[in-house]
Amino acid sequence: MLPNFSQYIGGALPKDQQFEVLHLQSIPVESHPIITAPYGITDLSSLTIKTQHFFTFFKDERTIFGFEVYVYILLKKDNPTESERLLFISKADTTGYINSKISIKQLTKRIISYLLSIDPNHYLQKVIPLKRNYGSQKDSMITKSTSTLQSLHLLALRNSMNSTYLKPYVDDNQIHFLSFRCPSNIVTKISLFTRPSPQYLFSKSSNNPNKHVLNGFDLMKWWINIIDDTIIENFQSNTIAKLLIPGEDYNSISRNLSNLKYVNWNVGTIFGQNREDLAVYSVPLFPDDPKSRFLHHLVADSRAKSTNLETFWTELQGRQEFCSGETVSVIGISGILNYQQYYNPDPNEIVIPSSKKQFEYIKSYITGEEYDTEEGAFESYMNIRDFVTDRLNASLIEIIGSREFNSTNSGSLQNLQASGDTDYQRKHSTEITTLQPRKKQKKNY
Amino acid sequence: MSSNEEDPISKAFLGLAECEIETNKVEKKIEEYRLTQLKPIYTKRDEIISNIPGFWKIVLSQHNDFANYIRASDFKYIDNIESIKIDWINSNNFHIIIKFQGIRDDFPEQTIAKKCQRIIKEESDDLDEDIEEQIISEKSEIVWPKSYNHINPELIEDKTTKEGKKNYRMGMKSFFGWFKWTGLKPGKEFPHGDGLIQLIVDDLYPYCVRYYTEAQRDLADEASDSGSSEDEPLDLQE
Amino acid sequence: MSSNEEDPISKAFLGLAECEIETNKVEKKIEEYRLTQLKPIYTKRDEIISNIPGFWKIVLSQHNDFANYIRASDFKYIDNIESIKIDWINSNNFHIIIKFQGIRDDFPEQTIAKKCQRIIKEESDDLDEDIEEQIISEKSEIVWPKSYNHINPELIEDKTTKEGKKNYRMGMKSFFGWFKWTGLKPGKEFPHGDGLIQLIVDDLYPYCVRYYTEAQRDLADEASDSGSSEDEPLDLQE
Repeated sequence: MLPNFSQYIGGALPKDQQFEVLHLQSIPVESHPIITAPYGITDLSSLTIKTQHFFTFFKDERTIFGFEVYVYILLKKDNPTESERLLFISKADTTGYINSKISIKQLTKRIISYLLSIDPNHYLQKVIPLKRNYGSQKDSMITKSTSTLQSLHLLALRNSMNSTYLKPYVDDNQIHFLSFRCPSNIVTKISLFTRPSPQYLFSKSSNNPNKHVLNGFDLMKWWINIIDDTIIENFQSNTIAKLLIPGEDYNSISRNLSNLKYVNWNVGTIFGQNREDLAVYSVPLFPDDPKSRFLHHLVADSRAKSTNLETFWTELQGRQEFCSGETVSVIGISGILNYQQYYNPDPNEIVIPSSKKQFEYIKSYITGEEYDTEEGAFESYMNIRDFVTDRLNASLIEIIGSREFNSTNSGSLQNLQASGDTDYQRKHSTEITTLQPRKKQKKNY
Repeated sequence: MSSNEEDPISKAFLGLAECEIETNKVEKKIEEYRLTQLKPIYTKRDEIISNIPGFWKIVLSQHNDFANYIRASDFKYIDNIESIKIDWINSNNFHIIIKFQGIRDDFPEQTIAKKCQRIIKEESDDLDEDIEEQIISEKSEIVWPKSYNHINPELIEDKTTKEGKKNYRMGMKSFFGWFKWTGLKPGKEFPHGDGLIQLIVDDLYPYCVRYYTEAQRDLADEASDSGSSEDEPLDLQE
Repeated sequence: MSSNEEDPISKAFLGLAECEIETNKVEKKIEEYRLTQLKPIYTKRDEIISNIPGFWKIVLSQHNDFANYIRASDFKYIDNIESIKIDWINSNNFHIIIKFQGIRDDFPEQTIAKKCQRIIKEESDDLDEDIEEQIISEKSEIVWPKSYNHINPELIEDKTTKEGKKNYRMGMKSFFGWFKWTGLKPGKEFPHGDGLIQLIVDDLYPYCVRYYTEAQRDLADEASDSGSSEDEPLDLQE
């Protein structure tokens, strides 16, 4: 039997110490394809399903670490075995408010492995369609296209005495949601974009002197080691692994690949083959991603049809949103997992808000806080704890660490191999990650 | 030409300045007209709303921004708000009147009027650009819930200890702290108290019915969300 | 109890529905009042502005959003706009009247009135949420500059070739293409023509004096930057 979330993640956390975790997951939604198709061409045989995961870790009533990942399932309806899964690692960040030694690197690796171990079918059971057809219920339902006035009339009808005009029966698995199946061992890709930033999720946390901020080069190394271990531990040996550092030549990029454990690392990206290909049809669109912003910019500039991949990467590096001279990189892998068995998460280990709105609402208790003082880390914890218990009737997941100091992996999920990591001494507040800082959300405190 | 400064262009600028002043006056007049027109409808609406149980509870838990102003633990009391009304003296002077239902052994039923005023901001060297208006308010007396005793600023005896300071601040940040907000002691009061006043008077109160109906959608996942993101499809059509 | 359906709660919802209708009516009334009040000031202001050389050139090049709607090459002609006026029939029906100065051998002096209308949107299954209002317009005749001959849709003979299509689209995207915009052929007209109308009528025209003065200030200190904070220097102080 597979270990559950707490046991598995506990294996990355220091022995006998207690942590709490909020694992938010959005309801899977049908989405437009992440790679843009030429105008007028629609691939009716595939479907893209997008799900967001947002993990927040707490220790001693403080928010300490956050991790955001999007999982896309590209479902091939005619040939489900050719479906693909893509993990886009969006953001990871620490607040720096923790007093015990913890390897954020180990933790990050474990979360990625946990996500990889989830059966892709987990995301396919109840999918919100891109466009709903309300069918015969159109006039009796209150939907997002019902006006205030219409809604009031419907509510009046529903409340009237002797009325048989009750709230329409909404069947989860009927017309309002989609449901699919695909094999569990489909091709899995991981994609991330590393760029240094003082903070990604925790506004003003860089003002905390205990938070250690990595420069662009170290950040890239940090991530590439995680992904390298992830391949060794989870993927089959024919996995494609690519690194691209916009603005650097082939040789200097390869130098970064020489000491890795996995032998098949190459220069390049997993999206787009030829440098002459148009970027707009090769580069994926991800949420809150500099590459995607740049694509939109090219379209607005009427340059989408004339910018090839080579120009795209060169110009991207020079974009204003990057600190000049800092290394940014694109890491991507693609392969089949070496798992015999896939995991079906227990409902108790995931909080699935009822709407995207509620998801953002809960998340903003974390990301809307200011972390220049410890009070922010405390306030966000209190708000999340109270909200989850009072409003969602749920609770945070408690995790007791089981990792011996200097030990290698304990409590492993399926066939983890020893990774022989040596980074355990890394200071608690390692600041890591991929993406740009968000504009601070309008939030008080 | 004579030596007076009446060249056509400077005359024009002076003319524009006059127009600006006139426009401001007219805008005020429109505001007052607006109020006169809407007040009777609001009065009627307030009366009707009082017949819908849990109306404000639903509106307030529906509203994203509102939650940003308060602590999650406050919802227990927010859920007990029976009514919110605005009593305008004129467009710049108004009371926000909030009626709470009681919670046995914790919190008394009470109706609190918070007096608010929009004023023209004093000249300041601040970097703020176009903010010319400012909101101030008067402290209102509200009985805090017993469960908040440990963070009730009036009950904290030693505000100099670390624990005391922390609890004091927690109290000030709670919804009950907002009733004490005046706008005159920046940094020491409920944070963004003016924002919360504005939210109530310019958004929550006028559009409460819309928020209520939005919360009644039959498919919960359709709760509206205005968030946009860069992964939206590219608009390649030409 | 009788069999009538008048239970208090459904009665309340019907009452709220009535309030909604009344509110909408009152909002329209306020809009009309607003117009009546502001129109004489605008007329006076238009007159004054005509004495300030290059007023609209400065306003239009100052405005960030405006530039988003048009092609950079259009500025040559935008700079020749002598006046922009709005002629309201009522708050939902108005003409945007733009007077261009001529450019010798290229572009004649002309005054164009673009008739616009706000209408209530038809039911649609679109994903758009709260957009209930829509703007439509009538095609206005405008003489295009000679330099635009190759992209002037009226002059392109073969619209089926790749080159022809491309030029046609370029023309439709130009500021002159906007005068042809009706809002009735989505995807085939000037992009976001309604947005540009709204920008002019709700922002550029009412606040032109503010934009003009801001432009003067910016010239003075060149420090103005309305860019999003995402690009601002990071605050690394600790």
